[in-house]
Amino acid sequence: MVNEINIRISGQNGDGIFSSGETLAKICSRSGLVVHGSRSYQSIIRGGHVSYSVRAANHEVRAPADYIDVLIALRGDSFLVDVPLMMKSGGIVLFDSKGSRIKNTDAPDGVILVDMPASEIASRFSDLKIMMNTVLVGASIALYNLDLSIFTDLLAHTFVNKSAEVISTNISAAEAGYKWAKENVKLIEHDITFTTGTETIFLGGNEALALGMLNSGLQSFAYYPMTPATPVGLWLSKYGPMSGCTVKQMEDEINVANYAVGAGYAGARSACATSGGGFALMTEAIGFAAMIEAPVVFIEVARGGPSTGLPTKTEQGDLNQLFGASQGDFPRAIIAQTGVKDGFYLGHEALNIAEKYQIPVLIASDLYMGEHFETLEDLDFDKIPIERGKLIMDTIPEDQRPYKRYIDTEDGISPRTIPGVEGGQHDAGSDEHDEFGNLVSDRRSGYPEAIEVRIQQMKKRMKKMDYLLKELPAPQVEGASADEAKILVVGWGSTLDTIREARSQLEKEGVKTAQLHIKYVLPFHADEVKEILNTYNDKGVKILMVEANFTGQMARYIRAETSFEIKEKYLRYEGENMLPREVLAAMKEVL
Amino acid sequence: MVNEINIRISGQNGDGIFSSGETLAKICSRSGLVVHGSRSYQSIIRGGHVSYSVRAANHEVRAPADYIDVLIALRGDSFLVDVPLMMKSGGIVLFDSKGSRIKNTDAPDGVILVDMPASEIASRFSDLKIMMNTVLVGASIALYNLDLSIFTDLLAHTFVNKSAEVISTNISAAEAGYKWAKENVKLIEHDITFTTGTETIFLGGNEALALGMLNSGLQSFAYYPMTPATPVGLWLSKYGPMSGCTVKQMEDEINVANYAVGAGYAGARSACATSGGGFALMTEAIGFAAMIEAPVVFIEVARGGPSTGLPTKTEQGDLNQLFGASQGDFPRAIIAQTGVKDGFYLGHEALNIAEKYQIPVLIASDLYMGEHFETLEDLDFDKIPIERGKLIMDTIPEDQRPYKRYIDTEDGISPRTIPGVEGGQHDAGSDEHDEFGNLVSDRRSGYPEAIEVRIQQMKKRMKKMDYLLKELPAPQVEGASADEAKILVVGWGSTLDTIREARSQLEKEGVKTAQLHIKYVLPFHADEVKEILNTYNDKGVKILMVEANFTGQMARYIRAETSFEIKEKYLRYEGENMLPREVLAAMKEVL
Amino acid sequence: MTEITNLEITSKDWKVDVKPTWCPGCGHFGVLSAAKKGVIDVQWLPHNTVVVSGIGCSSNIPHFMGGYGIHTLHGRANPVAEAIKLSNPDLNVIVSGGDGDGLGIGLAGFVHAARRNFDLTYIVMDNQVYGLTVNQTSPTSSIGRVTRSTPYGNIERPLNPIMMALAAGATFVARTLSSDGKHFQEVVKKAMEHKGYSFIDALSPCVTFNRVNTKDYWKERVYRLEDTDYKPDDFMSAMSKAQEFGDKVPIGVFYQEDTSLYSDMDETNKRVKNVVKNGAHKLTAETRAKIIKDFV
Amino acid sequence: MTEITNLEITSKDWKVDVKPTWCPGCGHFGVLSAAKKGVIDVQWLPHNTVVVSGIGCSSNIPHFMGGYGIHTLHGRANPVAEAIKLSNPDLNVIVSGGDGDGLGIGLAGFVHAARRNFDLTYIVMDNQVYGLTVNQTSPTSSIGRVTRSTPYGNIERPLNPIMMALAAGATFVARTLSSDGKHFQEVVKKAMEHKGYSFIDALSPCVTFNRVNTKDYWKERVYRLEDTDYKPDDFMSAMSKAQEFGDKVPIGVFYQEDTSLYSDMDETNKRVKNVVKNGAHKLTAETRAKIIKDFV
Ligand SMILES: Cc1ncc(C[n+]2csc(CCOP(=O)(O)OP(=O)(O)O)c2C)c(N)n1
Ligand SMILES: Cc1ncc(C[n+]2csc(CCOP(=O)(O)OP(=O)(O)O)c2C)c(N)n1
Ligand code: SF4
Ligand code: SF4
Ligand SMILES: [Mg+2]
Ligand SMILES: [Mg+2]
Repeated sequence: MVNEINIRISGQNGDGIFSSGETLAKICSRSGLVVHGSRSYQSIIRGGHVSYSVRAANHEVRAPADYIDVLIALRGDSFLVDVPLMMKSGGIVLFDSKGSRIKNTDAPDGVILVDMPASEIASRFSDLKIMMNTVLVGASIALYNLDLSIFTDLLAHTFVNKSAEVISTNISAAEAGYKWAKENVKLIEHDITFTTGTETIFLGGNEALALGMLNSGLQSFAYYPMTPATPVGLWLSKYGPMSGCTVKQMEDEINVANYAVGAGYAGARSACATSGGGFALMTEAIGFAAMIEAPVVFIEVARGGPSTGLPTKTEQGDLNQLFGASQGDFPRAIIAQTGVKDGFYLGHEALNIAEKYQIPVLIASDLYMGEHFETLEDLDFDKIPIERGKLIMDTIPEDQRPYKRYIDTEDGISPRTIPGVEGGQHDAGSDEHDEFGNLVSDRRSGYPEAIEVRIQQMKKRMKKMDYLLKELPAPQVEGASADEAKILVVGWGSTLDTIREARSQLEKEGVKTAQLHIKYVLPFHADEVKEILNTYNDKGVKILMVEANFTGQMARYIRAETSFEIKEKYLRYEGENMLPREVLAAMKEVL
Repeated sequence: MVNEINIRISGQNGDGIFSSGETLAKICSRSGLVVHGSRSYQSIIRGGHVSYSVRAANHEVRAPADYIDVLIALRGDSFLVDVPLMMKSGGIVLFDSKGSRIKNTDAPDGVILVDMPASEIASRFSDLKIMMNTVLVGASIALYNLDLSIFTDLLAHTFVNKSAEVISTNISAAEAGYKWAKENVKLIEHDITFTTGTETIFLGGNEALALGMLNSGLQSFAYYPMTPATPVGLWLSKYGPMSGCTVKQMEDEINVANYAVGAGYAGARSACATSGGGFALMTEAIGFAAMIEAPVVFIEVARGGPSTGLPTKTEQGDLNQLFGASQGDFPRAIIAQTGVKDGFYLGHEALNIAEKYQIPVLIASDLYMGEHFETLEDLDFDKIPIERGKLIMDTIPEDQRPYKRYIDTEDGISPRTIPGVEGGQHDAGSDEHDEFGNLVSDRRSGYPEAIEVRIQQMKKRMKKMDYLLKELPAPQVEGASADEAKILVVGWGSTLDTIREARSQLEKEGVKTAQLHIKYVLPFHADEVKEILNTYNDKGVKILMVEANFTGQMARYIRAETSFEIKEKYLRYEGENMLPREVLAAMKEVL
Repeated sequence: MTEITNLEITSKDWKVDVKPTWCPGCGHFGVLSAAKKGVIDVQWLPHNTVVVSGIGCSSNIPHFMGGYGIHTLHGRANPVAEAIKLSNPDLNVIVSGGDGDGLGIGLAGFVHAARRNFDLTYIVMDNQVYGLTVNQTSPTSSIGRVTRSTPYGNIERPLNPIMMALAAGATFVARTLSSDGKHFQEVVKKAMEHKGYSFIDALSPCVTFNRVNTKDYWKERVYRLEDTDYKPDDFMSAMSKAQEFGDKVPIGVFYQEDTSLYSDMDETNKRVKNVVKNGAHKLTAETRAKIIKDFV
Repeated sequence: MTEITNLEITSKDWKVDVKPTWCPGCGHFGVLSAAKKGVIDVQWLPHNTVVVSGIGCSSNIPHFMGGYGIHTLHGRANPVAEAIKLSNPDLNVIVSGGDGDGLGIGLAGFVHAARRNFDLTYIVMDNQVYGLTVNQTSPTSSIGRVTRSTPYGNIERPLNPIMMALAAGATFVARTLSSDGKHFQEVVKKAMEHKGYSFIDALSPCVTFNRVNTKDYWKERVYRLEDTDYKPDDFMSAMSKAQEFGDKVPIGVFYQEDTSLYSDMDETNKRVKNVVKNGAHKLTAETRAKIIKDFV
């Protein structure tokens, strides 16, 4: 008896895998389940081998599944990739040996091979190859006894702009697949309860960020296409104009970043997004934003590096790059997205921090984080207010002119005027400047007075980091106390839920575990983290760092901030999504 | 009685300060002295206030002087900048109140003001304003009783392409200044011995790097002008062609970096240089070089940041940027230039490491390092042989075709063919690839076999770091042992000699000191450094980090590598050259 | 020049305390003074005007102009200006910088801003040299020029800025001379009045480093298109005129065309006009519902 | 086409095992096959030839060509190619990539390589779309095009690659069509034979994402300049021809000119010819002495 649905559909790029997978996911969502959807694909437009995995349950499923129970195999290569890596005894493979010309069907012992005449069934309704997917999706949901009408409703919704015939053909194909499975395959025993009526939003990590920002009054977004960050821009291209957000695809990432700084300077709530290589090109502008104290959010959705690397695979390999972006010392925030829903709120938070502190805020995400999908129950659109900080829109009184845009203050934040505000004119310069914004780099530098100005402005800018740190919540341990825990797993960003799930598997085996997860990377709660690590370490608790890069960038970061060296590390860098069972194995190895 | 010459000439940009200063420096050099020359200037072409300081002695003088003994003040602002910051009782200011229209001559007690009719004297020989400099330089060397003929020889040498009249006019002016000083000013008592006959090369830190690289068979250099790195390119533009090195000014730093990678790939010993903001634009190409395993040297001469910052001032603020350059994990070396002569040998070493390990080598320098000048006694042009590593120039045997460019080896280094080598054809791709260079990012990624390839290639590349570390010398403590020392000063890069001098001042006061200086930053001798720090710390020796940036980037780096937190820090970020007396004061504060 | 009566905005409004740091005699002074007259001619309010620049001697101009200024990174003035204009189309935006800044490191930004027809006035202060970095060749340096980067003489054929602007799709393309204040003022006024991307190649001699392309050099060669029967309404004629760059160097407006502005066509601007003035706000219930329905 | 007798280098020499990963029917196949024929027509040895590309569907071409290949970063093929050519002028260097790669992110590199007249053959595989990133507008996308980045239609006027190449100073400028194998082969051969910077705008439809500029779309519009009395020896005629890009689209050579090559004028190359072959060596005593005397 299982308590989860775990279906994957796989085949070539061009087979319509993603849309079929999404349909499966939405059927589950509309059946009242918590759903997790994830994709695997390659840097090729047609051919290759791609998949979409759906995991759904009544309980929280926020990590990729360890195994697939039902594989819809559209191509022979499904038996080379998905079956050996992801299936075990009891799993079912739905395939059409004839229609898909699949010869080799090697599978682990106990995997049930269901050779279904899907192509032949589909051909009864349409000549379109894609109809076979509909038949197979129909069959797969039959195995779980999901309600067919949810599927057919969804088809009607999907093809709402097509002819009635298209809709009815699809529905017939779905029904036929459903029927065939019910008649020919032993259904899966499960104790999942299906409900209908709730409409839960099903969104990717990237899109959740975009939605969050848009709900937080985003006014300007710029981007240049780069996997896996592109969806943020594409989503906003469509929905941004509906809510007063301009969206601009630029000619390259340098100009994206500078555009974003320009928008922030002009008074728009501004953000941009890219991945590692594009971010490399953006770095110069990040120091620029900090220097002119323009608020901007930079989203970095990392993929497999180095260089062009594995553009469609995931990695948490860009932390060093984020920390080292641009020359010199300047204030910046780095925040790692830890979940899809977290992304929605983070969108608000990042824009608020950028505007309140007038600094660049860097969001660290990754391909897994950005491109997997979850149902988002109970999104609160009013939870986080729009905060714009010390933004002056009113005319500046005569006695405050010329305006001291970079006036030194207690918290380092100077009241900001934007073009259009009368009397607030000043120069925002990337050179070092005085309180008015006038340069000290040209004829004044080296003079005693200019040296003072320099020191003042450096301190002023850096002060913001102290104030920001106080505002951010310190990380806390989840799980067992240092007295009880056998292991403390440390992670950051996208692995939050995967580690949680691995821990809960271990807990089921009777081992008490704990977890420390880093979301706010810079400024860093060094004291608190050090305290936690030392407390657990002193009690003999094993400490394991889990992250998806070769060198253990976060472990090194933590050591730099706390002196605490996490010796045991589970490091992943081959690009595939990290699975709970893999983390579990790593935990067991340490114990 | 002094044992050093310390002269500064200062005035407006456009007054010919640098060439007069250089003349002074060369007079000292040709008088058999060890010479240190340093400049101060601003981001402005005419006006402002600039200076050139010459320090010379029979002993080693490798740091900027703490004080000036003789100031040639060409402008009133010399009394606002140089006098208050750099002069003390006994110092002499040579100026011409009438000729330079200087009114305010405030100076600390005991400073001797010599109001000299330099302009009037100069006008006897020429209408050119610049002739006044010659007169004043003549006067200043008279104060030390330097040999006038060395100056006049130098003038003849300098104006070798001008008319005999130009030469004789200059010589007459020099003589007149010399004579005036002898007659009107009390000469400086010193015990410096002057010798003649030796011709010691007098070079800047940037040019020393360039000369070293050229002597090490540099074949390709690319750059885009950016202070303070430009001199490397300008020097090579002139001298490169004499020794078979192509030099290319590109349209921007992105293309400089990619050009440099292309040249390295093509089989040229290749380098490029820039400063912080330009380096930000180069970062993407650094990961590219590592991925295709092309040898390239990237020189980063840091200036005051963040952003455009203080473009003519010094800072060691780009370490984070060097370490975090480009996305993902890949092998790279970071080496900090620690002196002018060190730069000469580093030029060889960096090219050798780049070619032997087929990796990008980043040289960390800074404005002070690159733009100060020293006499280089006993340069050994044959000390370091040219090493090109596993570079294959011969036709590849049939049985090795197609060629495995990225074959996995013990040390991670694969024998490299370059275009033109028959049978060595392969694709060098920035995507992840197999041993042949064929992509695994497109149709293959995600297949079990491709996952293995990815792991193999990541490990192969990163292995080089282990081998490289073994080859590099570990840092060693200079000075007193842990049992004797009261303080251990930790520094990196350009501050080596300044710290040395501060230590020797303290030693003169009877305090035993030690120094740990970091040159090889990545890979890092973590064990050795940790051992040293702990040994000194355990014995109660105070440990002081000295570096020129706001956040203590090297201290943080050391902590990340060793867990050792250096709590006491002397951090400088206002841009002026660090002086021994300032380091001394910081040391005393800690003691 | 059109006489403007009842001037409301005067040079007093544009007064600023910062003195130019350029070398005495630098061509950029002429650009500054013409630009300052230009903003008054077109009656732009300083607080509604933004001067955007890159990095270089020329790029220091915002500090000397008055109004809002943003002195960006080397080569990045155009993308920053595009953002300012699209975020707040009510602002007047001037883009400025050097030949190195705009045609070297910033080339792509300039070309793409032009093809999009953003309503910007871009003045390239073209001195055929990298001034601030102390004398290297720039993309407009002539063949053979000896500079510190080319001790053996420049071997790269210079870019023709007028041709580049035309090929990029700029809808107003002109050249003028910094030492000809009156002509400059006329041209810059037209450029500011032009709705669309205006490009001005402003010949602005570097007295310190460029001993070839001096004030006199240009004076001997330039002639005014306005004094001929040239009409700036034909693209091919403009291209042809752009070829003249030897003994005779035409100044004036080469080309002007009326086409839709980027900010007018932008979907968001069409709906909300000005996002900065419109204010940052949460999704309305209606928009939220519209979006959500696509994701269930 | 000139008949080559006694072929020494044949397609066998250029055989390669890697199969193209492009979508069935992709225009880029035509480019590949013409380029493979081209290198044989001009008798280039694979080990003396380097194919340089950026990133994009098109930029995968080195892997399918044979010879040495370097698959660089997005937009960076030109500077890499310049370095290869200047380091070892005996190599034949082909630059390739997409319209996004070369005219978007790589624009400055292309323009400056062209103005320097490096001896490179640059083939832009122009499909008016960003293919590999799954359908966004590119700098050559036509107005109104709906892509994933422009759900409300493209509002940016496309760049004209031919005009851009001409304005940049390319000394060979041509357009051809990937589906016209013969024409492509002729053009690419001329480009390879040309001494100087050759630019080919290769119309190469994306069958997956671009439903507008299809094979048929071009077939209906193109005509061969070779079939007219057009002579590619006049710059202004070329500019004028470049304007034709509507119902009639000329293909063939627009412009060809003979000018000195960058690598021939380069001071180092003038002295030592080929730095890679010349080998890395220490300073000779003589050079060392010459240098040192400037620094004492
Ligand atoms: C990324 C970057 N690269 C290089 C520089 C150095 N730099 C400053 S100004 C300049 C050239 C200025 O030339 P131009 O734009 O023609 O202006 P001009 O000084 O001649 O007026 C350069 C190369 C920089 N600031 N940033
Ligand atoms: C710096 C950087 N930005 C973005 C990308 C993502 N990217 C890869 S290919 C591509 C566009 C390809 O379009 P084009 O050059 O026209 O080639 P096509 O695929 O159409 O043949 C982009 C934007 C990247 N690899 N690197
Ligand atoms: S260096 Fe040239 S461009 Fe710069 S301020 Fe002086 S004259 Fe003007
Ligand atoms: S997506 Fe377009 S350009 Fe890319 S391979 Fe497919 S057809 Fe060709
Ligand atoms: Mg210039
Ligand atoms: Mg394309």
